[in-house]
Parts: sequence; C-alpha cells; structure tokens
Amino acid sequence: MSNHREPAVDLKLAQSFGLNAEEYRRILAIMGRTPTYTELGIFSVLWSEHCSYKNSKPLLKLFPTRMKQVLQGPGENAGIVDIGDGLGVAMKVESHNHPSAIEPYQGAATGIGGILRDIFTMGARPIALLDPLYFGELSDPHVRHLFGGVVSGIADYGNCVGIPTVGGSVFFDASYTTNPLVNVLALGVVEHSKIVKGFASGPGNDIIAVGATTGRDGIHGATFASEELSDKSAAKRPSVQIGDPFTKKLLLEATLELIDSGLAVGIQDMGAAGLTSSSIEMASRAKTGIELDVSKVPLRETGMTPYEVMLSESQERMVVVAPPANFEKIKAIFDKWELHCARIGRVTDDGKVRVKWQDEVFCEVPVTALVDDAPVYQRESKKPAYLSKVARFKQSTVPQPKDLDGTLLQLLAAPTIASKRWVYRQYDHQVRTNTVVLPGSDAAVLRIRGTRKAIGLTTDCNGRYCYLDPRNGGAIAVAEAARNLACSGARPLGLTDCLNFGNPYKPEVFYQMKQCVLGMVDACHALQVPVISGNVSLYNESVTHSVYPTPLIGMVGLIDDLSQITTQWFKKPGDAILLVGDVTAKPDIGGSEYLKAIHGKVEGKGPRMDLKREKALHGFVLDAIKSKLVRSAHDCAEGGLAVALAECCISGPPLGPLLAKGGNKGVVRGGIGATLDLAKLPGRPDFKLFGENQSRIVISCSPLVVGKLRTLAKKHKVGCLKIGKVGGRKLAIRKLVDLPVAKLKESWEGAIPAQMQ
Amino acid sequence: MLTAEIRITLKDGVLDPQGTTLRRSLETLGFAGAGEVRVGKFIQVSFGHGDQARARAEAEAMCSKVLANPVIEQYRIEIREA
Amino acid sequence: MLTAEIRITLKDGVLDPQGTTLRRSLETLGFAGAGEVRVGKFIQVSFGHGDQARARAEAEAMCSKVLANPVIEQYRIEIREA
Amino acid sequence: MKAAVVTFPGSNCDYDCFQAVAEHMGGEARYVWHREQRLPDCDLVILPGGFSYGDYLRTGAIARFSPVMGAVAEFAGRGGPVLGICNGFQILLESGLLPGAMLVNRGLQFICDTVHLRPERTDLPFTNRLAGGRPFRVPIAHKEGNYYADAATLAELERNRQVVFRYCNANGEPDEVSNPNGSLHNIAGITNKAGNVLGMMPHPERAMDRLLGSADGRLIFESIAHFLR
Ligand SMILES: Nc1ncnc2c1ncn2[C@@H]1O[C@H](COP(=O)(O)OP(=O)(O)O)[C@@H](O)[C@H]1O
Ligand SMILES: [Mg+2]
Repeated sequence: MSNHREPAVDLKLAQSFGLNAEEYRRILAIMGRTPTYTELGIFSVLWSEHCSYKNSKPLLKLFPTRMKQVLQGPGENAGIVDIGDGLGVAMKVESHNHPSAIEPYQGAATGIGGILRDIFTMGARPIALLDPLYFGELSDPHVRHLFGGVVSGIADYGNCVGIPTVGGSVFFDASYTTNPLVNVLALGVVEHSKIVKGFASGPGNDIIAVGATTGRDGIHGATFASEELSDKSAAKRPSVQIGDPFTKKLLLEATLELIDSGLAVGIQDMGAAGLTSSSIEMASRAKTGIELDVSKVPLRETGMTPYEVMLSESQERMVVVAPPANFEKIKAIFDKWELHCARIGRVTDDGKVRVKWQDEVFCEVPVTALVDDAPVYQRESKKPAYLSKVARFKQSTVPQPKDLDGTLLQLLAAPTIASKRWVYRQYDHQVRTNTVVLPGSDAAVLRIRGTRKAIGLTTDCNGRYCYLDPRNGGAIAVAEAARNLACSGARPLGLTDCLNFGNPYKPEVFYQMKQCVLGMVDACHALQVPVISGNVSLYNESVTHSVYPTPLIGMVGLIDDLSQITTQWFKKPGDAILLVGDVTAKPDIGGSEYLKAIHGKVEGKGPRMDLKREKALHGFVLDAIKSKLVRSAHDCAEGGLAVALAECCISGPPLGPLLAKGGNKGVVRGGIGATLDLAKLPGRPDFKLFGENQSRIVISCSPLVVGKLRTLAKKHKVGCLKIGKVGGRKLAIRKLVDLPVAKLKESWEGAIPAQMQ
Repeated sequence: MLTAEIRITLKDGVLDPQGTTLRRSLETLGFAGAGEVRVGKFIQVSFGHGDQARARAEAEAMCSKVLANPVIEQYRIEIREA
Repeated sequence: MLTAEIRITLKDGVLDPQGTTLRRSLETLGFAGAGEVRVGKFIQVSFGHGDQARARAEAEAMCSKVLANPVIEQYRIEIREA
Repeated sequence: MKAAVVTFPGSNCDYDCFQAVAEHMGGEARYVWHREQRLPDCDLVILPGGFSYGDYLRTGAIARFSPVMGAVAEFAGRGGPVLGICNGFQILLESGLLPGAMLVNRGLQFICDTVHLRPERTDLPFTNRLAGGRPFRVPIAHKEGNYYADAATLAELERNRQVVFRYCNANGEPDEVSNPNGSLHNIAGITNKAGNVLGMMPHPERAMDRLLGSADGRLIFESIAHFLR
C-alpha cells in the first residue's frame, strides 16, 4: 500500500488545471463519478490544446494528407514521405515559444530536444535541423537578449547532439516582441522496413520506461503551452527545464540500436504530458489498454506522487512496448549507453488506463474517454476590423525616395533581409558530412548516402502577409517554400507546418487562423504538396496584442541526381541574367519590407498570389535545372527584385572569418557584379525595384543557352525576360542603382553582427 | 578596493545535467563518497571604490538584471577586500 | 553531512574571454562601476559522511585529478556543514 | 591504412572519420568503444570530434579517463600515429599527450566556418603531402578552440617546431583577422616532440569531397597513407 493522499476534486480544482466548467461536467458524465486527483490531472493534460487540438482539429482536417509518396501522414510522432530506394524521410516541426520567452537559452535548447525525439522514435536517424525564428525589433535590448539566447541555446544543443542545423529563417517585427516564435524542424532518414510506430499492441507485452530518471520537472507544461503569457509566467519555475544534449545523444543512439535489433513492437517518446500522453496515445492507436505501476518508474526525487510521476515532463525518456522475453536484451542495450531501463507495466485488453502505486489504484479511465471523447470546438470566427482599414492603402501616396542606392543599402541592412550568417555560423551545419548546400542559399541540400539523390529543405512564412490578408498569406507561405525548393532543383514531396497564432477564443484570431489554413489548403492542392505532420501553437499573445498570424511551413523536396543541384549566387562573368515567371505584372508594394523599413507602414494586402502561374514557374525551373541550362536560380522574396539581384551578387560562400567586430574594413571578400536594365518592367522605379511580387525567379545561364531557355519558358507558359549580365565589381541597374559589390556586402553582412556585438 | 564574489547556482529542483554526469564520472573514477554534485558559476567583479554597501547594491543589481536568470538560478554575493 | 564548495577560477595571467565580454555588456547596461570581471565555476559536492578532514582530502583529490585543469585553472575548497 | 576510430559517449564525428578512412581512402576502419581496454590491430588511431560527455565540466576532461585512453597512450608511446581532431585534440590536451589547454573562443560563440591553414611542417606522418607554407582549406566547428599555453611552453613548442598548422589568410599569412578563436600564435594544430601525435581543431574528415566544398582534407589522410606504406 502506498501512503499517498490525494486532494479532493471539485470544479475549482479543475479550473486551476485549465479545464472549463463545461469540460469538467463532461468528465463527471463520462466517469459517472467524481474523478480522482490523478484522473483529473490526466484529463486536463490530454484535453489541453497542446494534446487534443480541440480548437484546431476542424481546420486541420482540411489539409490534403494523402498522396502517393506519403508513407505516414499526420497522427504519428512524425510524417514520412518516400524518396525511393527503399528509403523515406521523416519530418516534423515543433514550437517552443513560451519557454523561450521566459528563458531563451534553455527554452530553445529543450525545443530541439523534443523534436529530435519525434524523429528517432519513428526509427529514423535525424540528419538535419532547421530553426525558423520570429522576434521583435533588434533595436530593443530585450529582443537582443532573447535572440542571442535562443540562437546560442539552439547552437549548443544541436551541436552537441551532432545533428547539423542546415537552415531556417529569421523574421523581425514588433508584433513578436514579448512573444517570440521559436519553431524547430527536424528531419531524418529511415528504411521503409525499419519504420516504427507508437503502438501499444499485444496484451501481455511489457511497457518499459527507458532513458533518464523522472523528476518533478515541467508538470503541466502542456497546459502552460496552452495559455497566454502574463507577468506571472516568469514565476512559473517548473515550466522551463535545463537541456541535456549529452543524454539525448545517448538516448538517440540507444533507441536506434534498439530499433535495429527488432526487439520492440512500439516506441513512443515522452514529450508534453510525459508518461500520460505517451502511454495513453499508444494504447489508443492500438485499441488496447494499459496498466502501469508508477512505483516502478526510475525516480530522481523522493516522495513523488502517482500524479506527479504521470505528469512529469522530465526530458530524455521514452516508452517501449516489447514482449516480456525481450526485456533482458533490451536492458543490455540501454546499459551499454548508461541509461535506465525499467518495466513499469503491461498492455491489457480491457481498453482502460489503470495507474497503480504498487497495489493501490489511482486512476482507472477508458482510453477512449481521454482521447476520442476529448472536446472539439468550432470556434467563432469574425473578420477583424483592421483588415478593411489596411486594404484601403493607396501606393501612389508613397513618396518616392531620391536616393535609390541608399534605399537599397538600407533594405539590405534591415535585419529581416540582412545575412543570417551571424546565426548559422554558430550552428554546426556540416557534421555527418551530408550537407551539399550550406545555409545561405534558397534551400539547404543534403545528399542521401548510398544513392545519387539529394533532398532540399526550407522553412518559410511571412507573418506580415498573413496579417494583411490571411488567406493569401497562407497560400504564399506554401508557395514560397516550394519556390525555394524549385530554385535549388528539388521537387516538393511534403510539408510540415506550425500554426502559430494568438488566442483562438478571440473570434478575430480564429478568423486569421481559419483563413490562413484555407490559403494553405489552396496552395497544397494547386502545388500538389501533402501535409505530413505539424504542430499547433496558440495563445501567442502579449499584453496588448496577438502575434502576426504565422503558419510556418517546412518543406522537403527531392533532387533526383547530385548533378542537378543549383544555388542562388551568380557564378561566372559573362553569364546572362533572366527574370522568369510573372515578369510583366504591375509592381505592388503593399506589405513589403520596403514599405515598412523605409516608409514605416504596414499596409496594403500583401503581394497577390496566382497559384496556377506559380506552379507553372516551378515546372519550368525544375525542367531547366534538369536540362543543365541554369547556373544559378534565386527567388524574389522580401525586398523584391533589387534585393534578390544584390543577393545573387554577394551571397556566395564567404571564405574566411566573419566581418570583424565593429569595423568592416578589409575583410569583405568574394562577390561578383552585374549590369542590368529593367526598362522593360512596368511601374515606378522604387516599386519595380522593391515590390515583392510573387512568382518570380532570377536565373543566370551561359549566354549560349538563352534561346533554349526562352523556348522552354514558352512551353511552360512562363514569362522570361533577359535583364542583364553577370560581371564586374558593381551592381549597376541602368539609371537606378550603381553600387560597388563590396558595399552591398558590407551592409548586408554587417547589419546583424553590428546590432548583436 | 572591493571585489564581489558571486556564486550562481541552479535552484533546487531544477535538474542539473552537468552535475549528474559529473557525479557519475566521479564514481567511476573511484570517488565513491560523492553524493549530489551541482555545477554553477563563480563570478568575481572588482570595483574601483571601497564602499561596501554600494558594492553590494551594485552586485545585487547586476545579478538580478544580467548575471543570473531568476527563472532557474539563484545567487549569493560576498563582498571582500581585494 | 558535509558539502565541499569548490571555486575554480582561471589563473591570473590567463585571458578570460567570458569575463571580458561580460564586463563589456555590464558597461553597456550602465554598470559603470565594474572593473575587472572573471568567470569561473562553482561546484558543490555533498558527502555522505561527517568527517571534515576526509571530506577535504577527497575534494582536494577530485580537484587535482578531475575538476580543475592545472594548466589554466586554480581552485579553492571550503567544507561546510550542509 | 587500418584505423581505430575511438567512440566516446557524445562523440559525433566518429562516423565522418570512419567514412574518411573507409569510403574515401579505401582503408579499413573500426569503431572502438571507449570502454575497451585495448586497441584492435591497427596502424592509426583517430580520436574524433564531438562532445564527449557533453563537454560538461570541460572539453575532454572526463573522456581522458576512459579505459581506452591507456591503450591509446601506449600506442602513441610505441610511435604509432594518433590523430586527434577537435574534441579529440581537446582530449589529447587533457590527457597530457600534448601540452597546453583550450579556452573558450574569444567571441564566446561556436564557430562553424571554413578556414585556411598554413602547414608549418611537411615532414610528419600527417603532413608529408602538403606543400610547406601553402595554405589549404578545411572546415572548423568548435566553441573551445582558443589554444593556450604559458609563455615557456609556447616558446618550447616553437623551438621544437611542434606547431603544425596555423590559421592564416588566403595568401598563407597567419594574421589577426584570420584567427577565428583567439588561439595564441594562431595555433590550429600541434604535435608532440616525437611527431607522431597530432592534435588539430579543424576537420579534415569533412573536406574529403569536392561535392561538399573542399577536398583539401584528403591531403592529411593521403599523407598518413603514404607514411604507412
Ligand atoms: N535561423 C536560421 N538558422 C539557420 N539558417 C538560417 C536561419 N535564418 C536564415 N538562414 C539561412 O539563410 C539563408 C537565407 O534565408 P532567407 O532569407 O530566409 O531565405 P529565403 O528568403 O530564400 O527563404 C537560407 O539559406 C537560410 O536557411
Ligand atoms: Mg528564397
């Protein structure tokens, strides 16, 4: 018998656990009695947004998830797409926004830890991380503190576990000031035959806890993720943990060894809501029951109650399901890696979750009640008033800058556009020697060992576009990701998304979310990209406002042959420069970085997206790359055509040290110039240089193949305009811009280091 | 001249992976006696003046604002004659 | 029960990049008073016994063998009642 | 070439070192778990990069007590070539097989980049295919690569020509801006007196293939192959 006495349960307690009155009544009805303290705790975490998706489920159902390359869609720890040769890639994105707001270093670090577990739990060896980040303005010292802390937290954790961080994105806007978005994507490679799922199958099988010991960390972390940040958040100590990348590395190796051995029938990581959600989800998927004796869980603190053991979010733990005969062999594997391994229960066939402390039962609930009967809400949606206000923006009222050179330099130094080298130089992006295209091009490219293939990876989402026109912005996020892949030669296979929004109980926020999702769905259909996994992060709010709606997209694409990889920078003097895609469209500066950084306005509807044209453009570029006609390809994104051209000149791999702190003299190296004429493009000079019209790509090619490319473009019904040629030491755009490459580079590379020193 | 000696440690209850790993290694190396091991920071700040109270106030402000993160860390300050 | 409180600092003369940076950021944040700043480690080891002399000898052995690197570091041990 | 690649808990470049030998050099490579008391039959020992024991406490501080390190010291004592890369270099320093210590990088940040190295000696098992003074390009990836030794040790290192590689610019000059981490004398790699133990921060095993940006790291492995022949 244990001597745990549990507090009495009533509505007030339920509310303090994050459940509302209606939900509590529902629990009483399901149970036919008052739940025990432990039961209530379990209900509250499984019914939290983080675990149940109660406010987002109806929207998530809209995503196309089934296409022939999909081996595993949403619902498992990670999605998997087929890349041929008997291999698949597992991918998922996760958010650690709230912990990072309170303790940037540890918050971001443990975020990496969590997402890696999702990947290797599927049997996949993680080979890449990406880190899409959203912060307030860098001029704010608190933002710099958060930004610096998050980046070094990601660096120290990712570097230590030995998984390269090969890409990401950083976007700066005041809407993220107190509630930064820290999303992390992980990707792994798995042989088809080795894919493992989180199933607690086979009544009589052991349930085994492996990895680190269990303490009182992060109890109710899942609930924390499902609340708004407030002044009190800083006082919530247990919601932030210390990352332990070393133990994670051991757990990763041990788990992969276990999977290789074929000794386990199911594996699940203990993430949010720890043992509770992992074991119960496994039982739910397998339609079985489970019985746990939590006194057998290896503990690190004394006096822990069943409730605490079930809800602890201590890191670096997994649940394994295996036939009892295999236990000793499994234990030997974890012994070798100096990790714990303990039998803590068994699979049953009664469909119930039973939690005991030795012989005393603390919880007995049907699995279906916790998972299938979790509430699902159709939230109220209302179009926010600001939308019609910003849509009234007239771009003709914007004054035209006299000094376009100066404007371009200023834009290149805007942190959202500036080089992110300060960030990715802190990340080991090469370990395991697969990274063919390092950070700094439109997409990262990794080779797939044992084949001639490679994959492209990118993360994208312009929150400002989503704020100004949620549906259009959602579509652009997907389209831009696919475009970045196309520029590197990769055909999109699947995407993972992280829906970062404010409080869904605000009808205006729910409207943004719904419209963004609808836009994403449009784009997924048009571009034929399935959603294979994702994450929802709500309640991203500060005292006065929600963050910009930010449905972050991570996308993976396939490159059939290593010889077809393309990067974004110009390669050779004398090459022709072509602008392909939507080349004749009227320039639009609504929602642009130009409008914001130079004119201080966030207005307009954002650039328009025509998905059919976008699709045709990708078809053309991929075809051209395959036919080996292209030497470089770079899409036009933030900052428009002028910034894209500048980046083509200066973003080639730098050789040598980062710009010296403070002074930039003498160390700017590399880069190549270009001479251009944009007379054939319509619109005012500043609009045509800096408008962020979508569906446009700058390519460079040998002058000998321009004709061939024109013909190919015609075939794909894609616009194609020769606008200049590569060479010299300047970026010279006739009548508009005339700047030395070194100067461009100095602005672009120096901006973030100068702020962060 | 004064020096503040500042010890920054993780709060009780916050898992200390460094300490745990260190303890295990100490054990393998034959230091069987070691119970718990916790790893923190030790920071010395020297002041250009000799005012004890002021030095303490300054060190206190540095700790609460920069040197320690109150979410996970606690600190202890001693002021010494250098 | 006893605890060894061990302070490990860089030897004088060894440049301390952390200290230098910390000092600079303290200055930017308006803590003009800070002279030199040095960053080291603070390690607590608890012992299962109450023998002062033995605890000191054990802590000494740990420091000289593992906890400090004599090329760059020096250490100071205090034994306390926990 | 028969290489033993030692794996410590937390090593993460062990795989890349293994591949450098097995895939790129056509040699034989074997992983050796750190708990082994002896080495397998081999003519080269590689201590790979990574974060042995998480780099908790200090880089290399705990790994150097691994049982296998006794065998490594013995192998080195018999004149066998030992190559410590990054964390491997740090372990060699901690274990006293090489003099000096590592401090955190001057900028306090982890740095992943490509640097130029100037070879100071071409008469070693690891450098006989390099051209003296001619820079070559290899990646670095570390947070604690700021080499330190007291003045006397440093003078002795220079006197004995134990400095093997220095960070330099594209012309081969070891100047201040080319020093990524603040290492004394721009030191990127050193050897023991006998010349058979090399510790270096940069990662030659990451530069074995033009596909990944540089194949200059091959020169080091080809030197070893040549030496062993
Ligand atoms: N947080 C980050 N971590 C790693 N790499 C990053 C990060 N932010 C940006 N990068 C890299 O910098 C390059 C430029 O990023 P970005 O401007 O977002 O590209 P794009 O506009 O093509 O999406 C990309 O290679 C990207 O992967
Ligand atoms: Mg791009």
